[in-house]
Amino acid sequence: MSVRVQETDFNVGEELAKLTSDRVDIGALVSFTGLVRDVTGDLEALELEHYPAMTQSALEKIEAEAIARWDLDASLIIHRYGRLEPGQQIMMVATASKHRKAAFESADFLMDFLKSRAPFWKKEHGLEGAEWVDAKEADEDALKRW
Amino acid sequence: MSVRVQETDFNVGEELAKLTSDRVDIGALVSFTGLVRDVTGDLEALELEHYPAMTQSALEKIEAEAIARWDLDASLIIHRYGRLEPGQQIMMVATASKHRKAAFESADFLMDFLKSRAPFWKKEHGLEGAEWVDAKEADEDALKRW
Amino acid sequence: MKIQVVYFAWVRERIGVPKETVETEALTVADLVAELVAREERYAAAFVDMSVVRVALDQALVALDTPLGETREIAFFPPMTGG
Amino acid sequence: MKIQVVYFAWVRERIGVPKETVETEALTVADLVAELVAREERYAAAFVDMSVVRVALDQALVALDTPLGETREIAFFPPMTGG
Repeated sequence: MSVRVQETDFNVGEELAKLTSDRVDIGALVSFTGLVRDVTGDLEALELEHYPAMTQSALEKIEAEAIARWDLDASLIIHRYGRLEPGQQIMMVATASKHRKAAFESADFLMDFLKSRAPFWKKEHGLEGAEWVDAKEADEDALKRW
Repeated sequence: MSVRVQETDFNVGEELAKLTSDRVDIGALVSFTGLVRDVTGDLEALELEHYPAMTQSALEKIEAEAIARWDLDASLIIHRYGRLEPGQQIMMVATASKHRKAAFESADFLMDFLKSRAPFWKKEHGLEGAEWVDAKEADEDALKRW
Repeated sequence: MKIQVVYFAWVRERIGVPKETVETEALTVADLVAELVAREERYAAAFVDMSVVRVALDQALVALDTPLGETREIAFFPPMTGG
Repeated sequence: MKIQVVYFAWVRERIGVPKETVETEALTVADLVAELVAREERYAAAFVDMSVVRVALDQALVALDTPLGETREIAFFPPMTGG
């Protein structure tokens, strides 16, 4: 059960190994990794701004909500900020449970809430200039599933 | 897009890194890892029997169905057989897509079909003897979601 | 005709062998099962409840009333527990 | 009262500073927004469409009609795009 907000990269494999090491009670481990995608072919970098005073506690609230809803044996949220290049990792979540359904649903839930409730803003720097990424209505709608 | 049936262990982190390396078109990567869980505290080993002539093609069929249904940029299924101890990895799936919804749904789909349509059988070896793991009705029902 | 028959998990354990060649004139999977059950007690023990036995003809899952046709290999096993 | 005001993303860019201390008698978030909009054009540019501006009082998201109360820090920013 931990949340990390950092500028540096992370290693998904090492993080997952740490979550399950020396444990025999975890049957299912789900991870999601978000990567910088170059949609138009002219993306130079993605700049992630955040609200430092709020970010950690916002992520912890989202994680606590997942822990309250599902029987989780472990969970992790890592979210980066700063300047990221195409192909680089933006964030990851991982959830571990006895059963696959709880692990899948809780990871999906974490992602839906991170998208619209974690105080991050993305700016795309391209050859033609820079532009803030608009929030998608579908992302806000996705929260109603839960 | 690959399927591996093997007795040896695998490294989730390395597998995920391979799926996304040198690519800038992947925005979302989901992985599921299944681990040997010691429910009762007396499990010595889980024995996984399979139907070698059928296993590879059955997994490929399931993967092909996922690729037909979702816009995937990469996918991977690894399933082990043989004798595994508590805490060890049994199998993994990974799916990569432009969007998180496709990555989550397709990984969830792969798992539901692997559970009930991949020719593996689990036998639990405990202090009190050995017993075949019964298929759960819920696993068969889960297929109807898709 | 001669057909290769393979068994897995507890079906294999009850029958006592992982595979065997069977000489049969059975037209369908169900016919073959009835024929084996009539032959020896160990087949009857394995096939006592066919609702928990799955069948594959040449590595493809089929229903009990499926004709054997040109099948080279038939497999009997419990519901699968992969993943 | 004095309140710390912080801005993020394009709200910050339009207003031109990441934070400032504002002296106000506004009772609610909406009152404060109206006051700022009336002060200078750059606030009007940032707050022209409040349906795309989110507000947090002391790091908790709130609605526009929320009373400022004892708030020390108010934040204005676009809909979040995390993940």
